[in-house]
Amino acid sequence: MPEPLLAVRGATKVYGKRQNAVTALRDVDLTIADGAASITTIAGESGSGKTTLADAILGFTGLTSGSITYRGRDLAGLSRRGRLEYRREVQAIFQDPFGVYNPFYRMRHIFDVAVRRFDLAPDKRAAQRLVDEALAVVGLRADEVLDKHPHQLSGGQRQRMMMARAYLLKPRLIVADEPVSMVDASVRAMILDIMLRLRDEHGISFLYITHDLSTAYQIGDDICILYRGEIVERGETRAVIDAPQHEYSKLLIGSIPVPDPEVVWDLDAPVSLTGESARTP
Amino acid sequence: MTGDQNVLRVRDLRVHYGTGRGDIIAVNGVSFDVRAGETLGLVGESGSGKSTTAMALLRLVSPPGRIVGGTVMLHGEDLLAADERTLRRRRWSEVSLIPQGSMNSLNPVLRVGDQIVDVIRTHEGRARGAALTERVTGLLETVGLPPRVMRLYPHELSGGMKQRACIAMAIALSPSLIIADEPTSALDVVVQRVVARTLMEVKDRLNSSMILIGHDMALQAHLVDRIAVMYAGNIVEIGPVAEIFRDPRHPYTRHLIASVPSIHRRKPIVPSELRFPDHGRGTLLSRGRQMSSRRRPVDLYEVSPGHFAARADDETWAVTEEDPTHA
Amino acid sequence: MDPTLTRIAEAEIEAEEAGARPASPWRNRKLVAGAVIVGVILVSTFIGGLVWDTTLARAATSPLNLPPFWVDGGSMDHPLGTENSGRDMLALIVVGSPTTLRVGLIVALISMLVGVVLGFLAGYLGGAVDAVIRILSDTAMTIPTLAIMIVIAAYIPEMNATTMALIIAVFAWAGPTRMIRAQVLSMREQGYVRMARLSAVSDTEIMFREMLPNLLPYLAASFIGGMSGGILAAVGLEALGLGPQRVPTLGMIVSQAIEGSAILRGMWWWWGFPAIILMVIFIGLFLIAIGLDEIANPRLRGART
Amino acid sequence: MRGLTWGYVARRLGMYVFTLWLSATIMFFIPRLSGDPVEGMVARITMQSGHVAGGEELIAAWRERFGLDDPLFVQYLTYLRNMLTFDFGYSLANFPTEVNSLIGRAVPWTLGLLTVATVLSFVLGTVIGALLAWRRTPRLLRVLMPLSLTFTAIPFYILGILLIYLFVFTLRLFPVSGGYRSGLTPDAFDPAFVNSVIQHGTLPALSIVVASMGVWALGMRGMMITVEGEDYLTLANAKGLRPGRILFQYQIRNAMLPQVTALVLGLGGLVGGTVLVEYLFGYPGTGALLYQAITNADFTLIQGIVFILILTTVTAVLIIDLVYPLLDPRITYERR
Repeated sequence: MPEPLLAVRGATKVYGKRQNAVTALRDVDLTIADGAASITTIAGESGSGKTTLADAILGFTGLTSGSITYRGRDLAGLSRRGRLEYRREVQAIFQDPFGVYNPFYRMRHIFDVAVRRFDLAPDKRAAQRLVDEALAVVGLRADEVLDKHPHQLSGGQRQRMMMARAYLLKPRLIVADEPVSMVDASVRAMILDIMLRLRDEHGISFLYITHDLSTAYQIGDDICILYRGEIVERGETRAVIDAPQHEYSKLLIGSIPVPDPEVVWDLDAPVSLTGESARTP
Repeated sequence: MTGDQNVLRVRDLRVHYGTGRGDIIAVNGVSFDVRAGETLGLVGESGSGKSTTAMALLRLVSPPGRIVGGTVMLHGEDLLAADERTLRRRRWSEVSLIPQGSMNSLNPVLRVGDQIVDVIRTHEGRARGAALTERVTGLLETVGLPPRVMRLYPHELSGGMKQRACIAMAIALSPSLIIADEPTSALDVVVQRVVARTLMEVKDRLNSSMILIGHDMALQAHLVDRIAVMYAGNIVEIGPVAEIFRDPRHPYTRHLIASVPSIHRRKPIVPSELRFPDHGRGTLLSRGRQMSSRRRPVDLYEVSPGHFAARADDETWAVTEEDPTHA
Repeated sequence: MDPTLTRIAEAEIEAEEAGARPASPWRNRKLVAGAVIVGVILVSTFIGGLVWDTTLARAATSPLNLPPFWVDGGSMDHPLGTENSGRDMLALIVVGSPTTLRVGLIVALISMLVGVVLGFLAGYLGGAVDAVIRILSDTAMTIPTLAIMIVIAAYIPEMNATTMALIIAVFAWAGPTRMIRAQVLSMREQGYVRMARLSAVSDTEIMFREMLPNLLPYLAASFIGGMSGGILAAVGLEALGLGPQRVPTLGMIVSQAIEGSAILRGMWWWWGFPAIILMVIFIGLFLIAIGLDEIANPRLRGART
Repeated sequence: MRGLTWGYVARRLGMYVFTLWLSATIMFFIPRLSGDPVEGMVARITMQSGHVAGGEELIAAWRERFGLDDPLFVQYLTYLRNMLTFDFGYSLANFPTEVNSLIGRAVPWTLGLLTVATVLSFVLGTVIGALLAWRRTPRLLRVLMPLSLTFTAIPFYILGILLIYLFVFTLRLFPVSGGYRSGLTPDAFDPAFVNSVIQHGTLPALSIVVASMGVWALGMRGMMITVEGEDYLTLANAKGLRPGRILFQYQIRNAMLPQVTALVLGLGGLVGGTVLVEYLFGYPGTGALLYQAITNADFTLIQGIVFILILTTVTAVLIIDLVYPLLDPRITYERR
């Protein structure tokens, strides 16, 4: 049996100590196969631990227990060289298409840094060719965007630039942390389309982290539903959404409005699982 | 449309954002009515001017924005022409607001109860302590919050609770019109459904009208009676919600409906952008010529009774794959 | 308000005011006025040192208690008069002004450097390092540091301007540290820092190439704050007679004038000239500080009074 | 329990004790860093005034008095005990007067001046700052007020000199120096004495108020503008509240919070400035006493005064910090 691309085993993350301890992730297992590229969705609401999981995979935060292996090698034991390789092959795009750009620099900066740190090109011209190609994949032209400052671009352009940067590194996996939750509907379609094309034409897998099941339904292959740090249901996306088994999955899916006034949205369905309570000490 | 049924009549409302190089048109001569007891959805993407329109109704446009023209007739009285005192009296008692992002909309140093009491005292004069407490408790109960919330500070509430506290405050004076500016967009889906239910319940109970601003067509489909679609400061289509979804006329409306992903039907993703150069975002009027170079509002034609749309045979409404960039 | 439209409008305003980004700080009138004031003082004392005999700043080189030349009894030999130990006022000022400015510069430089190092350590590393630095800087901020400086200065047998500046600098780091720590803490959460880490950028490079440039307005503000704070503290020590003994500074001249009852003897030129120059320096630095503040917080700029 | 929590109080008290201990320790070690503290001090005075009468005996007396021949940690412990019990010993220059009685006489003056000046400047500055940012402020005020802020840049001490020159020397409106007219007996119920105290205190207080007011005004103005952009202010306007209510309960209450923090951080500077102003005006507070102590090389007196000054400031900061959660209900949640 071939090694999976990425394997998360028994991932547990506890913040704080003793009585203040908050468990963000509990014994999470997750595998992304190495064969054909796929889009795996991690769905959950705020506080479900989905961002913690993304951060752990990206190496921004450590796990309290459990392991993450990339093509059979544990992240914790990677050499300096191994880490650099992992960085290159596992990239990310984020929710906020504004904050990811350093306001001090022009847009070109994020490409320059990537080219330099990963030694992608022998000279400037080669680098420019790579950047041009990456921008073409997301439908942007270098002379329109590179020498602008972040605030001079639209949200859609910024989000696409972020995808171009990820693509530039020719990664195997992109962790997409809520990439469409802060953009307009039209931009959303564009981003989802790029994700599909990267999967189908360039063989890049995605770990798509979202609270929005409907976009997952549109583009996702597998799905894991995360609730209070635990995966409560997993399977093929359409199978899970069409016939959810776990109570929480049912609640979550039942809460999504359908874009059709003829369909009755059951506002009165029970909401027992999310007992809201005042945050008093 | 018969005038008597209308709670609110907006005509040719214009809002500009002033910049050093001239004005940006935020709202370009918008006209619409809100009927008694109905919910009007105002939808559009960011920069479409929907929130600015809502704030202009209350004359709350903050600099660099300013209202440059139009009338906002509330029960036959023009709010834009009203003096400060009258305006202040009409605010909240007649038109209340459920703000966008209630996270920062509550004063962090006042207890939730006191912020509700504030509007009651201001508009109805002094009230007795016990009766007042009972009334506030009742309001909180209406939106499904326990009485103790009254004595809590905003930071002690979760997002959903804060939004419900804002709803309780909005209905405190039984206004005839409630403006809800993306009231659920910051909430998780499950909480969103609960808050949406609360919103509809209180609206029905008061029999007031509501303007529900949003970008989520799916949500609008279930909550509003009529929809007005805004693009670049113009209403490009307006009509009963079922009509609009069944027979959207304007390409932008079609585009908005098409771009909502569904959990029941997997459809191909069509990345597309509309470009409307003449009224595009961030159109600048050059300095000193703001008044003379006003743009004409978009003309609407009647598709069917009560359903109006802008003419879209104009070439500029072509669907392109380009992303609109502001000049 | 519609955030997109507001942003467009703000961007337009910015473009209008500054032409391009990053906004040129020299567009701010207060900043320019302040810089010109401080610059003029620097240049004129420099020129003064070339054209005027600075040895006249030594005691008993001139007649005593002469008024300025335009007052009865004054002479062009000593245009700004002399004081009661036979020192020429113009020479004193020519020698004293740069010394005073030097004290300010040393304090500003040291406090800013220490602030950058400690602020980044605390903000970026967090944990115990942060706790220690935070507690120490909070402590240093709340005690009247002049009091402790007095104790130190009182035990230094021979004070010179540099020593005094160093003593002041020891207590001037807390403000910049606190400010930079707060900025680093908020920057650490910024998307662009995560992005840099994704590009395998090292911690030092993140600190200096990603974060530091965004701190420039704050660093400039802290430098100016350090300068005026340093000169202020120096004037305080000097007022109590704890300043440098051999080289005159502006504060020391004023202090000696007060000691010599210059006010009651009507010798206004003795305390007046150095005091005016001190005030002009402070006002210049103040204007620069306000200007920088407006650059760092564009909202203040929009609401001109 | 909202507002004050025990954890918060305990943390603040911990900081309080730590700050006092640290300052006391610094003051203990500083004189000993450069070798023999007594010789350093005497050398300085010799430099300044050329000669110290009975220098040798003085040094010997000091050594004995402070047990400078004991091991360092014994000295340190003794010192800490003395500080804890406010036992600062005898004044060296005014033997056999106790340091405590000298400070005791001076402290009420300083406290009075400092409190009056701080409260005045803080309140005035905050009000001016609020008015500067308020849309309904008359134009005239908006033009005039920034001018007064220019004084902010000028140190208390220099401003004091200008005030003396103007009001004492030129206009002869106020007495030259001291805390009250000589010949009067301090008696809080004697109108003549009270009147004289006010006359003598006006200029010192004025120089502190005028010079520090602008800081509060600028800070307040900035915060008012920041708060103006907040959503809760928009909502307050939408609620149709009266302008006064919005100004005070919504805008000022929120803008005030950073002001209070600024006050905490600025107190140390105010105390330092007050000391200088007192010295300048010959005010009978700690400032003049401190100057005297420095010129007399009065080791014990300096130590006593400085410790009391630090204690005063740190205590004031503690009090403000304990009141702060009542103003801002969020504060005790910060560390979660």
